[in-house]
Amino acid sequence: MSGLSILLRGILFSLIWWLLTDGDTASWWIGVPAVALALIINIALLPSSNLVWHEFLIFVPFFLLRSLLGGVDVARRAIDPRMPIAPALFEYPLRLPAGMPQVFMANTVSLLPGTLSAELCTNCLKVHVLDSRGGFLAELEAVEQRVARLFGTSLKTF
Amino acid sequence: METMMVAWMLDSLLGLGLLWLAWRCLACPNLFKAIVLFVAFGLLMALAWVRLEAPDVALAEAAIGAGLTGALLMVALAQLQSIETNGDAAGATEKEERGIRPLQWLLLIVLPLIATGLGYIILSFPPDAPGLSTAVATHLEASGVSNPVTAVLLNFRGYDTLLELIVLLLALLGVWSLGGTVPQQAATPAPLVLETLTRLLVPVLILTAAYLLWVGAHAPGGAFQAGSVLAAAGVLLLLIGRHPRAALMALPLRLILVLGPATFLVIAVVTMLIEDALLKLPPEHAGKLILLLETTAMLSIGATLAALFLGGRRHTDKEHS
Amino acid sequence: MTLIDYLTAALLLAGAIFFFAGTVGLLRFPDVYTRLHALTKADNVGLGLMVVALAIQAESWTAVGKLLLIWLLVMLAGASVAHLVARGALRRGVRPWKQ
Amino acid sequence: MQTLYLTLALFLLLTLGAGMWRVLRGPTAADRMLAAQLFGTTAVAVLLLLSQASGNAALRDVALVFALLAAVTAVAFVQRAWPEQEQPQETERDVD
Amino acid sequence: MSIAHLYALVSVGLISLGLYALIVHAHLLRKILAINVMGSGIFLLLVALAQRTGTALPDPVPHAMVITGIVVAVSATALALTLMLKLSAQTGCAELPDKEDE
Repeated sequence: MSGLSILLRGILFSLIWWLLTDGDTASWWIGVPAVALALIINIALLPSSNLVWHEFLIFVPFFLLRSLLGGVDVARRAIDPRMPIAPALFEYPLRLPAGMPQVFMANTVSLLPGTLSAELCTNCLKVHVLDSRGGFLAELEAVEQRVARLFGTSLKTF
Repeated sequence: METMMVAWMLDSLLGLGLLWLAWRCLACPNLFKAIVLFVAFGLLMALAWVRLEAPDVALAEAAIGAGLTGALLMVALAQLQSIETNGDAAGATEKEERGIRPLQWLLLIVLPLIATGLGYIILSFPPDAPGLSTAVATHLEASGVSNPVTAVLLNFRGYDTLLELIVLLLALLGVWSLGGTVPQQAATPAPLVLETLTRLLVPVLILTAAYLLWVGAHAPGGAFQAGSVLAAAGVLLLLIGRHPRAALMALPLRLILVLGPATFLVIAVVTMLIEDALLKLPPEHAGKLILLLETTAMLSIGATLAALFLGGRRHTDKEHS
Repeated sequence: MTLIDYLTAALLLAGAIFFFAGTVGLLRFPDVYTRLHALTKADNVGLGLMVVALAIQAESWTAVGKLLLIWLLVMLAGASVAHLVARGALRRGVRPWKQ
Repeated sequence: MQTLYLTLALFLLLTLGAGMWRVLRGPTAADRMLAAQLFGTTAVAVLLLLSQASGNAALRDVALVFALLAAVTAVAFVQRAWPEQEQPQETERDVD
Repeated sequence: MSIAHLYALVSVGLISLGLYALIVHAHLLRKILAINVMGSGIFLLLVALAQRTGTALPDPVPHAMVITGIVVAVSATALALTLMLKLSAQTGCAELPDKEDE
């Protein structure tokens, strides 16, 4: 694990502490040991992953917009008296490398319009779709591309 | 005026909701359903504490009700089912009730009487009864902290907290002395998404526990809430099958378990010798002493609650014998 | 009420509508998978709108950060639990509902 | 504004009450668990509203603890308490 | 009537419900739930009555007692659940023996 990534995590935890304590400088007496402990446990638990931080700036607005649309979509279907749903189960072949990128993809998919990840196997994601008539495949491919860029990897080609 | 009315409706709905949930939880035949209803009851209780201006209590209820109680009850039900082996956890039902028995008739007559009596007494209480709040407020200056609840817990009535830590320890000793009750099925390997969730949550739980410990000195929070949050981190790790190593389970765990009560006892003895009063903290050092007491109490409470969730000592037994 | 108050009120109301829709979905949808869709997505958006609304009113930047942290945690837990429940249901042979 | 915050909190509590129907009805254990999950998220929203209405920032910490621990009961259910066999026919019975 | 009284009355209801279920139900898990409901009722009573100070701030002493009470209640529940499991492992049934059945 690289020193830079440890430093970044340390900054992240310090930021959380700063938020929690409302920026009270007197709190660092406890804050420094707490952040150190959290960091040690975090490093012990979580393997390193190479996030490309500036890609976040592109990913976050995309994700917020799509998840908002996801909420609107499902709310509309729930309230509509005819309840227009045509659910289906679908296996999506993952081209992302195993580990964090795949988990990140699975969690993201569950918040996007009409898709819900139901099982993560080796290199395949079972997705439950709310409306099998829609173009969810293109959406999944787009998300996968973005996740790949976020983690600084490329998609496998078959 | 309108605000008052909405507040009244909110409180009435909350009260009715609590009663309804308690009734369904205790009356429905399906035990799994009863547990889910009890968890929901706990969440609603936390909202009730907020409405009663008791945010310290709400924090404790949130930490324990949302995390530990539900997990404890669910795991116990699953183990019960694996003992009885004739049903599944979700469809578990009690034996058929045999109609209303004489005892129940008696209860149905006596209990409303008791309830009416209690209700009458409560309504006849004077609307204002300062209780101990003025006494606490006048001595708050000397307590070392500015959150009155923490002042009561760790200074004014520190002996209560000491005894309570010992009670926790006794409960754990009770569980341990019963030994491993059920051959626990090997925990299924946690799915990757769950592993990741736990790994992300545990550091944040640690930071939050430390924050609650710190903030308890001047705002709602403190050792009990922090300890419960810490215990939740332990429970999560246990649930994904990360049991502590046997070496950790032996001496280090025991040391952490007794750290809180032991610190309390040492300070109690010292204050007895110097001030001639049990746990009477000298005002000039009270703030630091309370922080020390709270930190050790938090560690012990967290470890005890997590160990209670783990249950009998089968893991250590295996390693030692 | 100022313009900011109106904005807050609008966002809060929108959030409440999403919570309502989530509950409607939980009650109306035919199987556990579709209900998961409704709960996870609608409640996430509902809470998000409310967090944004309250963040406008917040007294400090750290308060805004704390609100966002709460939302982020709910989002993470919601997405993970949805996946875990769907996965468990699938493994236990709960068949998805089909028209 | 205070009235609005409290009214919305009241409204959210009412939707919770409606959601309880799913706990009672089931049909599967997972459905019951879902409704409990709904309770957690909605309680966070109610707490944030009450915090704003009363001007008590400490209630945000309660909401934070809720948000952090909402998953624990669900994880206990998924990992330990979920029976190996759900009755698949139950989902179909629920359709009509 | 004030908010304090409202919640105090709710607590009376909870205590009665819990007591009734504790006596009537045979299953031990249900008895444990009943005791917990009763306990919550008593906590609610304490905190509700602590509101009646006539000042802006409620009495902190009952609050402190209830916080310790909640933590003690959960550890007592853990102990009770272990006892229940032990009993049912011995007898095959999580109920106390009934006199009528003997």
